[in-house]
This record gives sequence, structure tokens and C-alpha cells, in this order.
Amino acid sequence: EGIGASLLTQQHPFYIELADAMKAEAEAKGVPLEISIANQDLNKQLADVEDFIVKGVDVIVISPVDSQGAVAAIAKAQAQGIKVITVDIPIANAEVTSHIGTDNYTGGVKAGELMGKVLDGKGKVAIIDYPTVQSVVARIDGFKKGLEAFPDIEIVAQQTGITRAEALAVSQNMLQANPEITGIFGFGDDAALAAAVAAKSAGLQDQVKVIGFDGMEEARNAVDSDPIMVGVIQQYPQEMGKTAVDTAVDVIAGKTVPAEQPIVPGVYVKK
Amino acid sequence: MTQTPDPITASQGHRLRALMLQYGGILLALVLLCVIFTALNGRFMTVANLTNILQQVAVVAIAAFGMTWVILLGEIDLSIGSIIAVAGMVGALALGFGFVPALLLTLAAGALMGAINGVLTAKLMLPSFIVTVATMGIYRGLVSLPTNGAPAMIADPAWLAIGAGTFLGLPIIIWIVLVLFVFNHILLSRTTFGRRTYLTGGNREAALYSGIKVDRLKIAIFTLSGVMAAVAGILLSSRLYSAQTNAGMSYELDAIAAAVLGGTSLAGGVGTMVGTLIGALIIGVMNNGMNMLSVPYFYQLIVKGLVILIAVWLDVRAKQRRA
Amino acid sequence: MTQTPDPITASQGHRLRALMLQYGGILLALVLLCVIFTALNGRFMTVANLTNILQQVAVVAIAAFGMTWVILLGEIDLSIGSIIAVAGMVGALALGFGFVPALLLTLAAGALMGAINGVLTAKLMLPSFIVTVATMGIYRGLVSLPTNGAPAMIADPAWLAIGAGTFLGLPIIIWIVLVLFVFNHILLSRTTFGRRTYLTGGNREAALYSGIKVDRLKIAIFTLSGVMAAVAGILLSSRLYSAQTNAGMSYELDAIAAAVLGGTSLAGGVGTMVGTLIGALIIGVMNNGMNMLSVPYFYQLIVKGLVILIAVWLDVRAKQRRA
Amino acid sequence: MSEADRTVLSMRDVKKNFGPVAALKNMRLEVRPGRVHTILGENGAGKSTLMKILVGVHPPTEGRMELDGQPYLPQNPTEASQRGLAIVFQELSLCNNLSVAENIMATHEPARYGFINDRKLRQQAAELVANLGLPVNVDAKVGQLSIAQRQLVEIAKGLSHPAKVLILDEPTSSLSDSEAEILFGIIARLKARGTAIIYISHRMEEIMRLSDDITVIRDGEYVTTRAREDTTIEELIALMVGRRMDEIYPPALEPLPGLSTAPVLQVSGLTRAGEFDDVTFDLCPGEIHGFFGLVGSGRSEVMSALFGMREAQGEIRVDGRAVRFRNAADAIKAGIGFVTENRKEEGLVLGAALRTNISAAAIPAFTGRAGFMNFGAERRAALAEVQRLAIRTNSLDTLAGTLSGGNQQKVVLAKWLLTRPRVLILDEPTRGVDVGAKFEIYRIIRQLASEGTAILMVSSELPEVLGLADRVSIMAGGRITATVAGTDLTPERVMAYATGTLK
Ligand SMILES: Nc1ncnc2c1ncn2[C@@H]1O[C@H](COP(=O)(O)OP(=O)(O)OP(=O)(O)O)[C@@H](O)[C@H]1O
Ligand SMILES: Nc1ncnc2c1ncn2[C@@H]1O[C@H](COP(=O)(O)OP(=O)(O)OP(=O)(O)O)[C@@H](O)[C@H]1O
Ligand SMILES: [Mg+2]
Ligand SMILES: [Mg+2]
Repeated sequence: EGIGASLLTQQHPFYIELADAMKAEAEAKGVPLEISIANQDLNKQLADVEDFIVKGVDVIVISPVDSQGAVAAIAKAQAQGIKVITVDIPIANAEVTSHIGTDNYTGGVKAGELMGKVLDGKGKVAIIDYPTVQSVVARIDGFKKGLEAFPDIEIVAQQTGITRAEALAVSQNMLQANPEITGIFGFGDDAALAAAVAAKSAGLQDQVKVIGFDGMEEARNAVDSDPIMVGVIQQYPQEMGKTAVDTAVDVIAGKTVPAEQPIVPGVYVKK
Repeated sequence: MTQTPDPITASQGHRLRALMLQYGGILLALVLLCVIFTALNGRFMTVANLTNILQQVAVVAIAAFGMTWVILLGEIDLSIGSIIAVAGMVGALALGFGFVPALLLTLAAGALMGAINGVLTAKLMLPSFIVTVATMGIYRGLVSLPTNGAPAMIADPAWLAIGAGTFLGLPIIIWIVLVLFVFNHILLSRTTFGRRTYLTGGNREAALYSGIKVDRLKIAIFTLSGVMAAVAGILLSSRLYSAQTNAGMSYELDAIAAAVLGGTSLAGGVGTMVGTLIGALIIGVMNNGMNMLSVPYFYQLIVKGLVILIAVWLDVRAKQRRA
Repeated sequence: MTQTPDPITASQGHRLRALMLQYGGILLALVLLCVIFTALNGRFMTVANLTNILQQVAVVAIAAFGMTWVILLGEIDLSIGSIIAVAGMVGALALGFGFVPALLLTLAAGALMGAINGVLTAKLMLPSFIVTVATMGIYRGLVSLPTNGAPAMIADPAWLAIGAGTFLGLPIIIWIVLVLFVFNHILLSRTTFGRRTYLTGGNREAALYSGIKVDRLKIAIFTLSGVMAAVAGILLSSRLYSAQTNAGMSYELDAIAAAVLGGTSLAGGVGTMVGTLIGALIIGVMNNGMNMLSVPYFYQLIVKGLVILIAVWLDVRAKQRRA
Repeated sequence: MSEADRTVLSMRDVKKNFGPVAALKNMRLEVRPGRVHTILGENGAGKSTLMKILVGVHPPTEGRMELDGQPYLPQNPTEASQRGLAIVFQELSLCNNLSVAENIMATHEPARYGFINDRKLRQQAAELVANLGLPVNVDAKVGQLSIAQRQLVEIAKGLSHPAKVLILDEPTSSLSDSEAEILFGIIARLKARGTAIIYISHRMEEIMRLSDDITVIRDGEYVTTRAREDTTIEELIALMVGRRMDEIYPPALEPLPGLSTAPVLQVSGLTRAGEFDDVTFDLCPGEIHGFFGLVGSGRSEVMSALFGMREAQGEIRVDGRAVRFRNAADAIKAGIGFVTENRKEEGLVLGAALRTNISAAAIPAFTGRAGFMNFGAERRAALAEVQRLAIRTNSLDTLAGTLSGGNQQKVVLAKWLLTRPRVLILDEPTRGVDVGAKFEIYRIIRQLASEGTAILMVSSELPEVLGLADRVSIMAGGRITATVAGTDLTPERVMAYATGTLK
């Protein structure tokens, strides 16, 4: 009976909006929806899915903690005849009924191109990353790809800053070591906003341009009001959540659904 | 003056009562939880779900068995979460040599990492907390090197069967937990090794004077803890079809919580495997039951904390009554 | 046998030497780290960067001051990471009432959460590890309720000035660390409150027999630890322009590591604020230096672990030599 | 009513239960100012429990107490001390990581607005210690002191503020005679000032010398109170143990035939810088070799070096073969047993069962197949030792920490007897043990010796050393200054060597 959704986290605005959109759509369609939060732990995600199976849900919507490791959970559900839909993060080496997600790589390319444009094709760039998350790795790869068109731009530092506090310290330290940095790409809004703070506190607000990824409200406001934040790659969690629930409802109704429903990220720049 | 009763019959006759006295509080907490969940959700008390719980609790329970030894010695091992991850990775990479070599290599890696903790603690006389905080980082760093942070997929059917297969109708993973429970329980309660652990944890100085080789014992126990973590890592990687570089993160806290819930004293010298198993079950039942009831995540955190508090309090109270 | 030298001149004259003897090992580790980083990166040893380090270390250092008290008592407080987050959130939400009320409310919230830890530990006689593991979850759950997990933005200029402003040329955040260091140091080393803490941590029984109200002391110290965590939470939220629901996650480990690196014994009764400050600086210098050198994340984990091991080892060796 | 007849402290019908254990059943006590009131009773009779009730550590289960005619029911030690009671605990209650001065002045540090005046604190402590004539350095960390010195610190702590009633719970149990004399001097001065003193000890000579009144208790029950003039040692012992005892030091037994006369242990030139120097002696099967000396003369250090717990230069031979013990396990394997002097720190696991403690040093003997413990054999052996030493307990599963001090001491002894050692080192073996039990222990020592066990006995009780030892080595300043035997073995000579007046 109904939909079970296993989401990666609940401490990130993107996922909060995603969950809210799913709940709203489920209510509108009158279909029961239960949400579990894996808290970035694949084992908990597996346990959550197992519990969904015992409870007897019809469809599972999952945003995998890991694009490869979630195979186990998905296989388990499918073995019980439960259809699986992935949102946001695709699953590698397994077939799911449908995937709805941002094209992170393309988003990364767009971020790289934007960076090249705002820096006029030259300068030194730093990256804040999160190397154990595959969607982030895709963004970073895309970003580097996008920058390939600008041979005079050099990537001088790449450091890991997972939480906002870590990102702040890391960007301070990168700016300290490379004061000639002119651009910073943060893998998410938190990283970008922290980088902007760091640039200001180092007195480099006129020199450094920051680009983020996610495009939640806080970051969009910052792009509007803060000269350092030149742009953010915008994902569309509401659309994603709504599509996911609609797809799940279709699956329950026995309709065929498209295997891929990409949601292309936008580029949000100053109005 | 000495009204010593016959000691042998005394211990045999009151076995069951002693068990109830010892675990009354914590068992009560476990039973209460089960009753509440059963009342609130009909699917809770089904064979399928109970099997579920046992499977879900397996990784933490096995790690907690190892942790119990370490805590009994009055030490702590914060690196087991990282060892779990390294073990999975070693297994995933070594499966190229075949299933059995991979299994052995994984266990050996766990033993080695545990032994390093033990040697640093015993021979360099560094506090185990700081040693294992350090190796927690080191092992976590190491696990990420071969794949640069990416997970390693596992396709070996034998390896995957550990987490997915059944034997005599029961999931293999549950058999492993049971076997390891019995092994650790007997080792602790019936052998001289266990006795030495209690003595050393109770009073290190007195143990030294009694001729116990405390350093060796310490190294052995950290090694054992490493091996248990490696087994937990094998199960986890098998359940997840892959070795994750961030696997087992912060499981050390769950393992410690299971042991302490089960009555193990962080000061050393007091605790049992039965208690730890009950502690792990409480944690597992709680997680599962709240999922079954669709309790929202943040409320789950709060309820879990409250249940832990109540369980220990019931236990402490029961023990005070007895005294 | 009693070659008691004149006690007064003895203490004054050997002050500096005593300091070197007490902190020689750990100071050596700190100096070594600085020398290495300076040699490898010219920009390390600049006023701007040292200010940087102090700012980055502030949150952990302040939390570690509180933690030092708790550990001195022979207890542990794992909930401070969550208290940091709750404090930030209370501040962010209460800023609607104005800056000063928000500040007071935040400190009061920290005190309350600490006091709850203390009461549960002292009055219900539960082990502090399990109490604070439980409240860690409870407080972390609570912080997420008002915003459903989302961060709360902070725009109040006074609040933001705490993290960004300067006073007499030095960032305000560094002033706060210094003031709290001096406060805690004096409270610990010069007052009867501090002396009672040492006595109780060293031998609880003896403290009880000497007429120390151990329960009250325990509650007071957990409260103090909660207040310190709240201050850390204020700084963090101010630096981040927002209260994050996952703020301070696992900072308790850093705080404990700083204290233990600085020579605080987890068994209680031994430790100083000076040591904790040095311990926190080592952690801060290490993070900053490796970022400056662009050491990849996984290698940073490994190096950090190794440095911690070497630092404690230097310290333990220095102390053994002295004895 | 004259001052001396006034009762300052009284208790009636006091009961105390620890769960099912009735530690006190109907205690009665009247204490008068300027008099020493001794409480006499076997180990576990309830003496320490009584004192802990008086100072508010434990509440009584039932009963009434009065102080200066006012009802008295202290809730905690602070209240007791405010009402004018001070205590020197039997089990040391000091903080090892703080200095002597800090321990002595604990909770009444000279302070203003909560700030401690460290100079004044050390001055006051130093003055106090000097006034009392105690040989301790107030700057030393308590953890570095020998057990005897800690006892002196404990005494200084108890005397650090004026009290109407001073309780001394076995203050001399680890002091040698010369330090004990210092304490007696202090007691005399306090008495003259009108302080009432409650005194607990198992040393009969000392009791007869110091006491004005003596209350005997047995099994938690009040037996009688006598004025010292109206009683004798023999009568007191009979009242206490419930039977007559003629002798305390049993005579030597005939050695078993066929005992080897070759030395089992030969020590030569044993040296450890700063602790002891050139210690040389040998020990034959069946011999009881006493080691006497003042506090800090280094006897305990020598013994722990013999036992492999301390590195030292020099040579140790067992059965003529040179050995080097790396740890206690090696020493135990070579047949050495060591009853340590500090039972709480080196002797017992307080949180473990009696049975576990008693078998702790003999685990190999109870190892069955594949490393399994032979619990049946362990229980039987432990039970035999409990009965032989008359350890007062109702179960082998009782936690060692809940036993009375003297019974804990017996447990340590039991633990080492169980290893069936060929060489048994006894460091203050009867510390805190009652007369009846002492006799029992002496008898066992004699018995062991007659069976060929070689015994090294460190003791600060001169009569005990003289009463038992065949030969006595006297240590002063880390060296053996003399070894005497036969007719030379007189108290005067031994003391003279120990204090260095004879060389
Ligand atoms: N905390 C406790 N819990 C349980 N039993 C206790 C406790 N303290 C004392 N007892 C028991 O109470 C009895 C009296 O003990 P107490 O220490 O008063 O004896 P004592 O007369 O001082 O003996 P000793 O001469 O050996 O010091 C003993 O049987 C002891 O085991
Ligand atoms: N005045 C002092 N201040 C500090 N330490 C002392 C002092 N006197 C002796 N010590 C220490 O005490 C120890 C000697 O005590 P030890 O226990 O060996 O003596 P002992 O002969 O066994 O006497 P006893 O056991 O009666 O105390 C040595 O380690 C010595 O460093
Ligand atoms: Mg006593
Ligand atoms: Mg001695």
C-alpha cells in the first residue's frame, strides 16, 4: 500500500524541498507516502528499504546514498516484486523502473563555462569538493571539462569541505596559501556560501568570484545581493519530487513510464 | 563465623534467578519495547520482521562483541568503524584471488589493524582513546586510497551469499551472529583468557602482580576486536554488494552504546556478552520499530535517546534494588 | 628523608622549568609542526595566517575547555556537538527579540542542556557516556524540529560581528577564546571549585569522605560544559551566518582529542587548561598547514592521525623521562 | 558532674544493614572528653562501619545518637566535621595525583572569594606536619609515597582542623614503631586538651598503653565496655574472639624430615639507584627470614624487585641457578609468591568476586583442556582457603570490595597460599588483621615453613618479627645494615640497627 521513499539526508535544503514536494504531491494524488531518512549511511538505507518491504509498500522511491552500493537495497526490493524509482542520484549497474534526476555532469560543465566567462578566460581557480559522493564527483568532473575551453585558467587548489564549517576553514586556508585565486567553485551551496565568507574575511571580495551548485533559496538570494557570488547552478527539487510521485502513481496504476526523466539544471545569475 | 553455603549447588540452583537478577532491568526494557511496537503495528511481531531486525543488527552486534572485550579491559576502540570499512575494501579488492583468500586476507587485515592499536596502547603506553582516534583517521584515510574514495563493487556470489543466503531456513548472517556470540560468550565466561581480562580490567596493577602478562593480553584483545570488526565489515560489504569508503562511520558509538546498555562498565572489569547482545537488540528493535511506525527521522533521534536513557535507568535501578 | 626545600622560593624559581617539564613533549610537537609547515610554505608563518588558525580553532578550543572540566571529573560529554547546534539555532530564532536577549537565551539553553546531562549522571547515577550519547541524539533531534532540518539564516549585525569583527586589531573571536581560556584556567588552578574538581576526579570516594558534595559539583561542571558549548555554537553560527542543524557534528571527538593531547587523563584528576589549549592548537595548525600544502583529503586524514600519535608519544616519553 | 564524666558522644541501639548483611546489630557507645576510647573486635565485627556512621558516610538503619546532649544524625561528612568530628579512615582516602599539602588541606583550603592562597596552603600544611613531627614532604605527590607515608598523611589530614571527637581507624596498621610513637605523642597532647578520641587497633600492647576505656564488639553486637585498669589483654581477647587464647606466637614446628638445606634463593648485590643498594642474603627451605626497618627503608622495593616487578642490577639465584625475572609471571613460575603491602592497589580486584581474587595468581592451576577454567576445582580450592583463614563472608561470589579491611587482607594471603609457593614473600602480612586471625596466620606460616616453604617476612611490627623469624635482616636507607639471629635477636639490638645507632 502506497509509496516508500528512502532519502539520502534531511539536513540539506535540497532534500528538504524534495521531501516537501513529494509530500504535497502525494497528498494531492491521495496516495500514502512514507519517508525514511538514511542519514548518509548506506546500511541504514538498506535497513529502511527492508522495513518498507516488510510493511508491504507498492513502489519504492530512493535517492541512493551511493550510486553503486544501493544496488543491494534495490535488488532486495525488486526480488519481492516491488518497483523502484530513483531520484536525484542514479544507480549504476542495476535497472530501475525510472530515474528522475539532475544531470550533475552537465551542471558541472555549465558551472565551468560560467566560471570561464566571469573570469574573462584567465585566472586561478580553487575547488571545494566531497570526494566520496559520486554526484559531486560528476559535478567536479563536469566543471573541469567546462574549464577546458579556457586554457589560461589554472586550477591551483582542490580541497575537501563537507560541512559549511569545514568549507569555511578550507577556503580560508586555500586563499591564504594562494592569495592570487580569483575563482572558487563549491560543490554545493554550503561550500560556495562559505567560500564567499572566507573571501570577504580575507579582504579579497573585489578579486574572488564564487560559483555554487544546488541553487536553493539562500544561495539564490546571495547571488542577487552579494557581488562575490556570481552564479549558482540551480537544481529543481520541487519538480523532481512532483515527477517522482507522479511516476510512482503511474507505476502503481500499471502504466509504462520513461526510464530516464532528466531534469536539466539551470544557471542562476544576477538579475 | 563463615556461613559459607555449599558453593557448587548454590551456583547451579540459582542460575536462572541470577540471570534475571543480572539482566532484569535491561531485559525488561527490551520486552517493553517489543510489546509497545507489537501493539502499535501488527507486522512488527512477524517472523519476517524479526529476521529483519536480526540481520540489521548483525553488523553492530558483532562489532560490539569485540568492543565489549576492549571495554572490559578498561580501554576503548574508536577505530572499529574505520576497520569495518577497510575490511570491506580489502575483501572487495582481494576477491580477485578467490573467495577463501579474500576472506583470510580480510580477517588478517582486521587482526593487523587491531594489533597496531594494541601495540601502540600496550607498548608505547599511550591512552587507547587517543590511539584509536588517531588510527580511526588513518584507517579511514587508507581505505580511500585504492579507489580514490569511490566504492568498490562486489560480484563474487560466495561473498554475496554471506549477506543474502540462508542456511537451514535462517539467513547466514544470523548464523554468523549466533556463532560469534557463543564463541565470545564462552571465551569470556569459561576460559582463563576471559578470566584474565576481567582481572586486568578490574585492577591492572593487581593483575600484574598476579602474574598476568597485561601487555600481551591487551594486544590480543585489540586484535580480537579488530577481527570482529573485520567480520562486521565482511557482512556489511556483502549486504551492500560493495565496499564503501565511508562504511561503518560512527558505528563505534553504536557498538559502545550496545555494550554499555548491556551493563558493561567503561571503567573496566564488569560486563558480559549476553548483556551486549541485549543492548544491540534494543538498538535494533528501536530502529526497526520506529521505521515500521513511520516516525519521522528527527523524532526517531529523540525517541532513541529517551529509550536509551530509560533502559539504562531501569537497569541501574534493578541493580540497586538487588544490592 | 624530608628534604623539603623552602616551598615558596621553590615554586617561584622553578615556575618556568616546571612549565617546560609539564608541557615539554606537547609543546615540542607543536613547534615541530610549525617549523615543518613554515619550511614547506612561506605563507604559513604570517600574521594573517596565524590569525586564521586561531579563528578556525576557536570553536573546538572553547568546547574543549568545557570538555576538560568534564574529563577531569572522570566523566565524558558526547553531547557538546549537538549542544553547539542547538545553541546556534536558539540564537538564530531568538534574534527576533534582539541581540542581548538572544545571547542570554542561547547561554541559558546551553546551561540547561548541560544541567540535564549533569542531573541524569549525578542523581540517577547513570554513566555519563551513555547519558550523553542519548542526549546527543535528543538534542540533535530537537535542533531540527523548528526548521525541519533546514538551516536558519542570521542577519543580525551584532551577532555576525562576533565572528567577523575586530577589536583593538584582533578578531573578536580570538578575544573570546583568550578571555575564556583565562577564565577557565584561573577557575581550575586557583579556586576551591577547581581544587574540588581535581580531588573528585582523582578519587571520588576520598572526595565524598572529605565532605565534597560530589553530585552538586558534577551538575555544575556539566552545566559549565554546556555553557562553553553554547558559546562555541554562537561563534560557529556567527562565522557561518546561519545556524546549521548539522553544525558541530562530531566536534566532541575533536574536543576530547584536544584535551587528551594536552595531557588530560580520561581516568580523571589530571589535566590543565594550558594543555588543552596547546592540544587544540596542534589540531588547528595541522588542519591549516595541510590545506596550505594542498594535501589531498585522504592523506590529510592519515597524516593527522600520525601527528596525533607522535604528539602523544613525545609527551608520554617526556613525562616518563621526568619521572 | 566532673568534666571527665560528661559524655560528649553517645549512641544507642544502632543498627546497620548492607542489604542482607547485618553489619551492626545493637551498638552502644559513650565517649567522654579527654579520654581514649578503644573499639575492639575481630575483622568484620563492624568497627569501621560504626565509624562511618558517626561521620555521616553511611546513615544508620536504626538507632539514636547524641552529641553534646543534642540529637546527632549527620547526613554527610561535611556536617559531621562542622559538628566537631574528625576521622582518619582505615582505607586510605587520599588523592594520588595531588600533593601532600593539597590533600591535607582538602576542602578547607585557605581561600578568599573562592581563590586559594597556595602559599598559605603550603605553609599551613608544612606547619601542621612539622608540629605533628611527621616525616613527610608536603610537596610530594601522594601517589609517590609509600603506604606508611600515606598513612601519616591521612593522619595529618584528620588532624588538620580542630575537633571535639577524633576517630582513628587503625592508624598504626602500616606504621612501624617509631612512627607510631609520634602518633602516640600527638594523642597524648590532644587528650590533654580535652579531645575525645575513638581508637581502633588490633595491636593489643598498644591498646593497653593508650586506652582509657575499651568497648568490645563481636559480630556487630555490643559485648561490654571496660576501663583499662579493670581488664587484661587475655580477658579482652577472650571477650573478643569468644574463647581463650594462651599464646600469640606459636612455637616453631619440627621440620619435615628430608628437607634440603641448600639455599633456595640467593640474592647478591641487588641494587637499584635511589631505592636500595647492594642487598645480599640467602634463604633456605623452611626458614623464616625477617626484614625489619623503618618506613621508607626500601624493603618493599627490594621485594618487588625479587618478584620481577622492578628492574635491578645484581644477581638472583633460585636453586643455585641464576635467573632474571622480566615480570611477575616469571617469578611465580619459579615458585615465588608475594603478599603485597597495599592490598587495595596491588592486591585485590575490589570489583571482582572473592573466588576470582583468590584464584587470580593460580589461574594456570585451574586451567583445564583448551584453556577452559576448571570452575569446580577453583571453587573447592577457594572455599578451602576461605575456611582455613576464617574469612568472614557468606558466599564465594561476594565482591572483595565489600569485605572488611582485615578480611580483605586475608583474601590476599589466601590468593598466594593457593599458588603453593616455594618462596613466599610477605610484606606486612598481618596489616589490619585481628589477634585471633593473626594467630591463625602465624600458625600457617609456621606450618608452611615446616613443610619447606622459605619465607621472607617484611614487617614493621617488631614483636611479630621477633616472635617468628629465625633470622632478621635490618634495613636502613636502602641497605642491609645487619643480619642477626639467635641470642642477638633482641628488640634493643634490632631497633638500634634500624635507627642507625648501631652499625
Ligand atoms: N559497603 C558494604 N557493602 C556490604 N557489606 C559491607 C559494606 N561495608 C562493610 N560491609 C560488611 O560489614 C561488616 C563489617 O565491616 P567493617 O568494615 O565495619 O568491619 P571492621 O570491624 O572494621 O573489620 P576490620 O577489623 O577488618 O577492619 C563486614 O561483614 C563487611 O563485609
Ligand atoms: N620523605 C619522603 N618523601 C617522598 N618519598 C619518600 C620519602 N621517604 C621515602 N620515600 C619513598 O618511599 C619509598 C620507600 O618506601 P618502602 O615502602 O620501600 O619502604 P619500606 O621499607 O617497605 O617501608 P614501609 O613499607 O614500612 O613503608 C621509596 O620509593 C621512596 O622514594
Ligand atoms: Mg575496619
Ligand atoms: Mg613497605
